Amino acid sequence: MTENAPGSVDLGRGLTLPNPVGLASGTAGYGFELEQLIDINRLGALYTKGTTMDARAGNPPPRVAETGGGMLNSIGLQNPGVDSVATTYAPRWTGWSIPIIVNIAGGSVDEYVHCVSVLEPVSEVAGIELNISCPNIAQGLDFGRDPAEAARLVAAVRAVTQRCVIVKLSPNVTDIAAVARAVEDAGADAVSAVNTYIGRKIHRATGRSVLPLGTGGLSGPAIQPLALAAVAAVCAAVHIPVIGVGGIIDAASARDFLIVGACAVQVGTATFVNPETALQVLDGLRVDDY
Amino acid sequence: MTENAPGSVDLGRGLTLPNPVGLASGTAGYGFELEQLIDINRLGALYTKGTTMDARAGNPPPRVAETGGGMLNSIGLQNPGVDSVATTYAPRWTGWSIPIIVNIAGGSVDEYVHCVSVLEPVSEVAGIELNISCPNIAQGLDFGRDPAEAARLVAAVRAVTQRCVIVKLSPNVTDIAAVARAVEDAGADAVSAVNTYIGRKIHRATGRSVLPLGTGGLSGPAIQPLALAAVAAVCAAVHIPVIGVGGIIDAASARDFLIVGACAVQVGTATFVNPETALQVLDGLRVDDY
Amino acid sequence: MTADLSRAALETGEVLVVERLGGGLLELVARLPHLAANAMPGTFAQLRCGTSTTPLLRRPFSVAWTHDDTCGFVFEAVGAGTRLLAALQPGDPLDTLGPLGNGFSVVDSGSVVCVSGGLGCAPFPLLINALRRRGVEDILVLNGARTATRLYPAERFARPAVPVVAEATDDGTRGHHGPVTELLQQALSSRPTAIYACGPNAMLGAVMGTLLESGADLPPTLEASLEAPMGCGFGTCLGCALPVLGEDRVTVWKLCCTDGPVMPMRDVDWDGLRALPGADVA
Amino acid sequence: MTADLSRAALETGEVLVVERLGGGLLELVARLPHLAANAMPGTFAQLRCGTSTTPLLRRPFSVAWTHDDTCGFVFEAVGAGTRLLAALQPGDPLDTLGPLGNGFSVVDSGSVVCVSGGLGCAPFPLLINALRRRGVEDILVLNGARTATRLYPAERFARPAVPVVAEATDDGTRGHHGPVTELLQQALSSRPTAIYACGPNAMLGAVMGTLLESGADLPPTLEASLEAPMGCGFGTCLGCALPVLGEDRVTVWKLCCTDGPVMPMRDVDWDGLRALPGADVA
Ligand SMILES: Cc1cc2nc3c(=O)[nH]c(=O)nc-3n(C[C@H](O)[C@H](O)[C@H](O)COP(=O)(O)OP(=O)(O)OC[C@H]3O[C@@H](n4cnc5c(N)ncnc54)[C@H](O)[C@@H]3O)c2cc1C
Ligand SMILES: Cc1cc2nc3c(=O)[nH]c(=O)nc-3n(C[C@H](O)[C@H](O)[C@H](O)COP(=O)(O)OP(=O)(O)OC[C@H]3O[C@@H](n4cnc5c(N)ncnc54)[C@H](O)[C@@H]3O)c2cc1C
Ligand SMILES: Cc1cc2nc3c(=O)[nH]c(=O)nc-3n(C[C@H](O)[C@H](O)[C@H](O)COP(=O)(O)O)c2cc1C
Ligand SMILES: Cc1cc2nc3c(=O)[nH]c(=O)nc-3n(C[C@H](O)[C@H](O)[C@H](O)COP(=O)(O)O)c2cc1C
Ligand code: FES
Ligand code: FES
Repeated sequence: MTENAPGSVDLGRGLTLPNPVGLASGTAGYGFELEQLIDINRLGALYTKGTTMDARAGNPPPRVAETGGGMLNSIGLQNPGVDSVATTYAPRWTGWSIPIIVNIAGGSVDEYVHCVSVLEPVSEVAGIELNISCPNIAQGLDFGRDPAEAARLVAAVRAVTQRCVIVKLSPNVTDIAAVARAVEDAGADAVSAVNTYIGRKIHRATGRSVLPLGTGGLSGPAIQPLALAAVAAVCAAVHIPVIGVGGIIDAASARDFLIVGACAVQVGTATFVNPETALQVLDGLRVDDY
Repeated sequence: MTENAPGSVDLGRGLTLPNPVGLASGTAGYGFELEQLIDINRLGALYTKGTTMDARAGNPPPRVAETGGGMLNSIGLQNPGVDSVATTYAPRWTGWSIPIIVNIAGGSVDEYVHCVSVLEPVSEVAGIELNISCPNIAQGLDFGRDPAEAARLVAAVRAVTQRCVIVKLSPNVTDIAAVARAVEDAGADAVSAVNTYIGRKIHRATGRSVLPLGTGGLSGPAIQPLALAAVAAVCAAVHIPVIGVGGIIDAASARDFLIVGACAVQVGTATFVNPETALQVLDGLRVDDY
Repeated sequence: MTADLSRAALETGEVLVVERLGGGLLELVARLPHLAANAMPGTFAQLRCGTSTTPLLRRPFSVAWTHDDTCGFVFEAVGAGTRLLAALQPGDPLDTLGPLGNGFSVVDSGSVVCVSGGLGCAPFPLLINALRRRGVEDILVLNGARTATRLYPAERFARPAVPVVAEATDDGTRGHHGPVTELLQQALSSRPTAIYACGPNAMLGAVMGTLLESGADLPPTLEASLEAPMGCGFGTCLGCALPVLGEDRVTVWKLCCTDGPVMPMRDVDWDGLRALPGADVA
Repeated sequence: MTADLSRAALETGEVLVVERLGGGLLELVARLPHLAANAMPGTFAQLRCGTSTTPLLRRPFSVAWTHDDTCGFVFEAVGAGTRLLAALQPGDPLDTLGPLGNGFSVVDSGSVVCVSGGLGCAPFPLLINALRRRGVEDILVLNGARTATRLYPAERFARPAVPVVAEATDDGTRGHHGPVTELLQQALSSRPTAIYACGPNAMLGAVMGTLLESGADLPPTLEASLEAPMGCGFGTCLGCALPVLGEDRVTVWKLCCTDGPVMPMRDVDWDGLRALPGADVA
């Protein structure tokens, strides 16, 4: 490791990431695929696929559609449910040095609280990321688009966990800084921003929306300048650590987030294009540069 | 003209566009440059550069910065002021068959009202587009981000003009449909959506924001799926005509907006890349296709 | 439940040639030692098309054949990605990730029918080669396309000994005039013990329909290589869902990239698949 | 107040060659009859780099020279756009918009000094050719670059008769060891009647500084070709603002693309320009 390599990141409540570069939720599953393709344990964190109280089958296909410099997805939170994650997946993480942060989603405060409670005794789980911003399920955005609702959710979760709670913010709002401040006040240890932007694609041959729900979430390099503006606004608004995510494809585009004040980053869609992107980002970052 | 070519578009209050394809505000000046480059009079409308009560020098450079599939701008509404437009520019439009729709911006209700009043007797002006969504001047977004404020502005303008008033909506909001409904109720004849998205770019060599105000407005193909989702939401919310704008580069990407319910479109950034884009869009659209 | 990705790797190879086969069919040959050594019949590689972020995602292509350290891919320039592949010049780099997915179960005896629709020809040279190496000689290829020039040339399905290839075209310009499923109907009389199919999902559904309508017993080996738009190709995006009949014949989503692309045709929910809007085309 | 764009046109030409001049300098030659017939010294063309939407915008390049129906451009591969131009092959299309902007006022007598910094060499061959056609023979080129291999070759500044070229390099690998402004200082003793300058904006500011510090009268013709990031190149985006001293010496914004790129050096607000963050580099 060079002297100039990025060091560890303290997110609070005992969660210290070995380095700032993580794999974004929904783009790395629960790690078992990427572990076969890359040296996953060199990375700073793995944020799991959004996990819900009950198993979910997800949306009908097509679930992904490419756009200029980006992709739309409408996965619909396909996941095995929090119990399977706790009992079947977690044991497989034993011995991994990469911190596993479980991303939680739900339709009600109770669902979130239940999930976090189930994971509380699971030692392989390093932290919780609350996804209050998934545009691809009914009610998936309600919490993320209203500061008061977001705060209510965070306070309820705060009451049941000693773990570091990261709140993943939606960019589909008038004032992301207001939501960030609300969750900070409600007890969030950190925030991550941003989730995907609501987008639509029309099938050129049929004239109908490609995605079955009409809209999906836009990710990838096309959103990087938007995510960067949102993260800068969040960093200016809160005192807790901010994790930047959105359109990162290389060390330079990751560094942008660190420059505007984020303490860590997540690589999402770019992993699909090149599973080694996060490692390349890590190897390309120099602490002197930001 | 083929039988299948797009016909005229009635925006209300006597404003009928000869066809649905216009040049977006801020990307065609006041028409005098493009008139030398393309057969501008074949197009459906020219939306002028945002015009304010007093002349404005605009922001310091750099004012534009390229991003993946898009560009950020921070022009800061450089314009000669509404009086110059009325007295010096308007006479030069005499004899043009393309409808000229003057885009108006301002920092207060009074400024907007003043501008619209000055233009009311100017016969070369075909309509008014109220820009309540410019992210590049102080307060440029206040009206566009709050339905009540937007409605207050539109009602005041409505009181001083018989002309067709199109309200240009900001996409940087939680609920664009709510703003659209508010301006419809306040008397807007039509809405256009969307203006640019707030974005940021970091200068790779200096580590500072490229644009002097930090952020700018993102336009170009990168935003097309986002604009399309926003326009679809607006079309579902209002009964007045909707004009779609954002990332159009060809007839196919324009048709997407007509499919989701827009009655007309505006071509912006793509004109910079190819001044003939709007004409190519017009020639490529077939009414049977949407 | 988790895919076996142990043989998949990133590999940047060198383009040797992009051959025009006529009618728009293209055969891309590249030096890709890892892929050539590890590809199994029916597996695919994710190819990067161009170097810009538009198009962004890799595109999946079956490994058509391997020879020493080279691999062949067969495709047509249908959209942005394939147009960029078509423009590759000898010496250009080719950025690949593979092999990915589960391939065909290669039988070692019996009589085999391969049903190809359009670009569905792609996986068959590698499959036929593997079948032959296991001693299977009774191989019939049913090759259908819209028109004669779009038929993958018979002699390319296997080298040096060309297999029996019966051809069908929608417009009757070569071989049987009609869909390839009509050839299949005839071929069923010889009671094949393995049927492998590849082509657009709709054509695969028609193959299954033909088999069921024939009333004959389904062959013990009955597999198809399916298509779905892919985000990653290696099981992490969950984007490539296909409807499959689960334990109790209830439909569940399986991933084309890691549960497939080759699936037992008995397991696919063909009605569910037909009801879905088509794969995304630009 | 409105630009004269009457000669500008979209034209897709054909690349004839991209010549490597060493040190990273490239000369792109393309058949572009309209541009060749209409380009004036100091005007530029907006070149489309690649066909994808990334990079999106055209890039401005001075027309370096014209010959019959061909044009030359001189550049270096510094970013995404110029890398794509560097990769062009003979026969490839080149999508251009031009000529754009106001060029140099070509004097018809007196002694002329051309000051070039780096890629600032680009407009001079066309200018020198025009000067010669007007009978001006007393032309001195001061050519500065970081290092010897990055100096545009002297013999390319004018054909067939090479003008007098004095060279300077920052590292002393050829010619004067030091900035090109030191050569200018010496050249001022011969009291040139026209000075034309082109190079990075900072270098142009240094040229103006040298002239003012010298105490000599400024020559009657004193012009520089400036740079600004451009959205359109034809006056509609208002993106390419440069600080210029207005009537009452108050700074106003002028457009590089239509008020320039060539501007009288007396009019530029050099202090204002220096205070601005540099042009955007990726
Ligand atoms: C496992 C697998 C193997 C394949 N093997 C071959 C092969 O050997 N030869 C061949 O010609 N084609 C093959 N295809 C289809 C091939 O991937 C598409 O033709 C290709 O992605 C089109 O890309 P494009 O950019 O040219 O088209 P576009 O239509 O511009 O692509 C737009 C988007 O749609 C997706 N897409 C478009 N068509 C298809 C399709 N038919 N299936 C899945 N996604 C699609 C693309 O991946 C991309 O994300 C295979 C598909 C799969 C899933
Ligand atoms: C009127 C004019 C004439 C020019 N003539 C020449 C010439 O003859 N030869 C030559 O080598 N260069 C010339 N330049 C500079 C040239 O346009 C840039 O080098 C080029 O745009 C870089 O593009 P890129 O994609 O390779 O770099 P990137 O840095 O990736 O470009 C990113 C963005 O920054 C802009 N940009 C980057 N550098 C410059 C610059 N120096 N000036 C203006 N915008 C810039 C690009 O246009 C683009 O929008 C000229 C510039 C202007 C304004
Ligand atoms: C296919 C896909 C699935 C995703 N699923 C989730 C999820 O389950 N939970 C979540 O919080 N974010 C999810 N995201 C959002 C990403 O974590 C990330 O915030 C977003 O994609 C922007 O980053 P990127 O541009 O680097 O991809 C998903 C993104 C993609 C592309
Ligand atoms: C350089 C530039 C200047 C603009 N100026 C204005 C303006 O003055 N008023 C306005 O309403 N919109 C303005 N816009 C927004 C465009 O009209 C349009 O809404 C936006 O660019 C999205 O469309 P596009 O992606 O086709 O460019 C400007 C856009 C650009 C790129
Ligand atoms: S393509 Fe990503 S899971 Fe199959
Ligand atoms: S580059 Fe658009 S006005 Fe000059």
